[in-house]
Amino acid sequence: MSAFVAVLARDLRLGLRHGADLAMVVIFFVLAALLFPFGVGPEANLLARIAAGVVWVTALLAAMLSLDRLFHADYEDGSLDQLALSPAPLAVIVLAKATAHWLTTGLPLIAVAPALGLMLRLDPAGFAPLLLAMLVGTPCLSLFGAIGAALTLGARRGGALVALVVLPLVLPVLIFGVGAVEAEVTGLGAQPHLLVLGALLAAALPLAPLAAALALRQALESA
Amino acid sequence: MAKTDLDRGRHKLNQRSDPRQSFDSGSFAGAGLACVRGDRLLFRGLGFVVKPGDALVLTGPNGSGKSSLLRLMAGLLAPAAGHLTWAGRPVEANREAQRGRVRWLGHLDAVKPTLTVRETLALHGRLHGAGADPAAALDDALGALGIGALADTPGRQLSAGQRRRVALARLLVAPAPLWLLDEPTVGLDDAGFAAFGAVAAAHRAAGGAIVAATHSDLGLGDARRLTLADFAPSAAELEAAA
Amino acid sequence: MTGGGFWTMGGYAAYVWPAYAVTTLALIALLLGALRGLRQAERELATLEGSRARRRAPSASAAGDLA
Amino acid sequence: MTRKRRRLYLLLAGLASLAVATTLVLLALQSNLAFFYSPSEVAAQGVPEARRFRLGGLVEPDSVKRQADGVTVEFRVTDTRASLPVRYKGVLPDLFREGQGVVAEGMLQGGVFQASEVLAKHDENYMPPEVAKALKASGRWKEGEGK
Amino acid sequence: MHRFANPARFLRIITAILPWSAGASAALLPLGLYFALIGSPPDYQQGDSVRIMYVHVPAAWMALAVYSVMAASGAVALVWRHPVAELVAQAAAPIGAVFTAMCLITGSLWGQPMWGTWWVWDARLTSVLVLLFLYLGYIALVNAFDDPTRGARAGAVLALVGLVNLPIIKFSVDWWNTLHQPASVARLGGPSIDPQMLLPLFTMAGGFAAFFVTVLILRVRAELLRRKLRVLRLAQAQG
Repeated sequence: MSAFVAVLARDLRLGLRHGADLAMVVIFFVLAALLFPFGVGPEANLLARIAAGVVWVTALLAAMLSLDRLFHADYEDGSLDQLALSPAPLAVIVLAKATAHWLTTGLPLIAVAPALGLMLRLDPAGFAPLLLAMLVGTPCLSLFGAIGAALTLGARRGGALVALVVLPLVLPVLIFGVGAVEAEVTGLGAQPHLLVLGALLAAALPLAPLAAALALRQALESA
Repeated sequence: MAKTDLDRGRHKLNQRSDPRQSFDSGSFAGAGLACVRGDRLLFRGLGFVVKPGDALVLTGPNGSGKSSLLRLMAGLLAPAAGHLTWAGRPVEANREAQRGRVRWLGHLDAVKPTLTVRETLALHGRLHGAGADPAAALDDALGALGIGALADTPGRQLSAGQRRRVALARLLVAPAPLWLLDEPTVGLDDAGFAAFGAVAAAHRAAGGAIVAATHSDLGLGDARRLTLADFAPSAAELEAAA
Repeated sequence: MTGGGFWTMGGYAAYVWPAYAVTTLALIALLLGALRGLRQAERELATLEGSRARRRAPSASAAGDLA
Repeated sequence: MTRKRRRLYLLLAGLASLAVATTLVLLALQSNLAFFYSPSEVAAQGVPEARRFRLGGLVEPDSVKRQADGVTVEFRVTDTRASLPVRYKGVLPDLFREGQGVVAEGMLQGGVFQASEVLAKHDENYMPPEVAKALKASGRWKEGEGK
Repeated sequence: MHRFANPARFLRIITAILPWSAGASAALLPLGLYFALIGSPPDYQQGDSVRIMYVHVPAAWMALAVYSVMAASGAVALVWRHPVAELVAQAAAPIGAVFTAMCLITGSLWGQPMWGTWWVWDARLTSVLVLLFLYLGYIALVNAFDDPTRGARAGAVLALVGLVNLPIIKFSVDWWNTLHQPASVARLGGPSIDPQMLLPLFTMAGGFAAFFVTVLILRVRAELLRRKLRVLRLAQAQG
């Protein structure tokens, strides 16, 4: 437990001291989402129909961008060796780092999502399910992303590879995240979609750190 | 194959160290160790024993597997053959306890540019469960390496030698019986070298052990040597493995 | 066969034949790809072992001269 | 001892988390999480007009009417409890026939489902025509069983 | 069992299997083709388009089976660190990717006349598409490292993680109301396919499986030779 808190505090501190990097992720999110009105035209009906999907897809891509921060710097400067050699289970350390990643990227994304929803003319009924779905879904992105980031440590082409590995894994998050908003707007109720997102999170919480820890051990073997 | 490797390892072990040495309690030992990186067999049939107060220096040309052997001892790398024991019990039986007994100094310093020296070392202390008074232990460690004045300096302002001292201070923040050091004195000035010597001597006097990989003299006095070239496979063996 | 005859596939020729063509082509491509990879590896290995044999050969002939 | 206890706690927490996941999935599957909605769900939820969704069910027997223009088709989709009129302009798939499964995408307009796409959903039964005829003749045919 | 152990025994075993699997595929595939195209009746509803089933369904089964083989070898590679298991997983992946693509393409050719669409985003189709991406991600990951062992191990972890997709594919048609019809063969209460149609289906499936084993053996042998080449070159460079 103390290892979890120690690593979480360290990563949060590191994240805040690299504030510009964090801001970049959020700015990318906003900018990419706001490209759509220019790409598909500013017609309100059309924008409203795609708003939830645009917010989710760009959030997904923004999270991908920030993933190489998760382990890569620690791998390069030897900190990962030190973390892996602490007596705490590596999965607990991974969970701490994924939590820090979510707090420093997932939460800011959620914070600006309502503004994007407004600009993309999202149906007023869609805001609550969008935020709820993001609140449950973005931690999944950090957790699945941790697996991808660990798997690609030391690879020749990092960035695109992480996306190739992680995107199929997070597709359910996208499907049910968008589904929640659409179902609510159609009047059919977002609840089942939110339940599935909750189930994804509950399953990922113990399993993803284990898989990522396994991947990290493999990466350290050939460091 | 495992058996012959093991036997060969024992044989070499008896040749190069005191024959009375066995895997007695309190010692850290390896037997029949082999290491493969990629497709390359670096060494095989390697054995060693480290007892309290010992210093073992790994030597050998570049690429002979010194760093790999250290990583193998730390548990970061699994041996392709052979096994490691602590006090006669295999280390795989309790990896977490083994991690608690080992302090690691890699060839990288693991110093973050935006964290201060104190923050860097404090995290290490918390992860490893520093003693009753972590703050005092931290100050002692800083003093021993002569970097007390740098405690609140962020990593990016440190010179290479100062970063190495911070990495060495990590060994003292949370005490452990076995130090595994990869080129510990790289980048250190004379004062730093002397500080390392004093710290290492104190560690050994207190019953700790040191295994270090190096190309230069570490000033560890009566250290024993393990030459990795002795365990390198012959070209014929490599071809046979194909 | 009932219905419209073998080649017309009861009006579904435009779907059935491409499906079988894709399958056949994919299987053939898999087999040829595997065989080509194997041949190439065998060839490279033969070249390597040939060069080693040549390296050994001069010393053998030198020994023969001495005798 | 503390290590073992910590392991145990971590294991229990992991198992509890997985149990929560299973429960949530089961709860979600109780409601319709669906590719399409049935006519009775549409009626019960009160789906507003002009919202796109997919409607699924069986084509009600004797409800298919082709308009004079030759391309517009009207029929009713039923799930045996409720039914909904559908209007579609375009080419119907080969498997579209009365009593068969169908999925239509579109929106409600004036109480009629205006479909922009109609897909046929077939059941999991495969048999030669003679066998189907024999089954029907012997009365062992279960109409619409596959839904 | 060591990484530097000679895989000669494994090589002997697969060399012994090869003629049998090659023979089986050479016999079963033409036979299955005959049953599928000529020897079986059309469907009472779908007419002759049902013949696409005899390549579509075996391809789908192989897509899942090959992934299972890959994940199982990955697990063996991670737990026992057996180099041969790494090779098997690596050699299987491209074959599985081809079967998955084959399943999607033939399914699309079947869906257009029957359902009225080439593609639809229902749970079954989407989850099989994800399977294809998993295969492609695996292949990209394995080849992204300079150290082949590192690539193989990373791939093994990814293969295990992706295993969660298999039950989703299998049960997607039962859990959600999809456009894709429910299971016809592996279902409670026995297959809902007429025996005259099961015969070509199983013959083709057997042929596909034998073909997979044959190609897998060829690819594993090539991989083993490549590994031998690398080791010999290293030995040469050192001695």
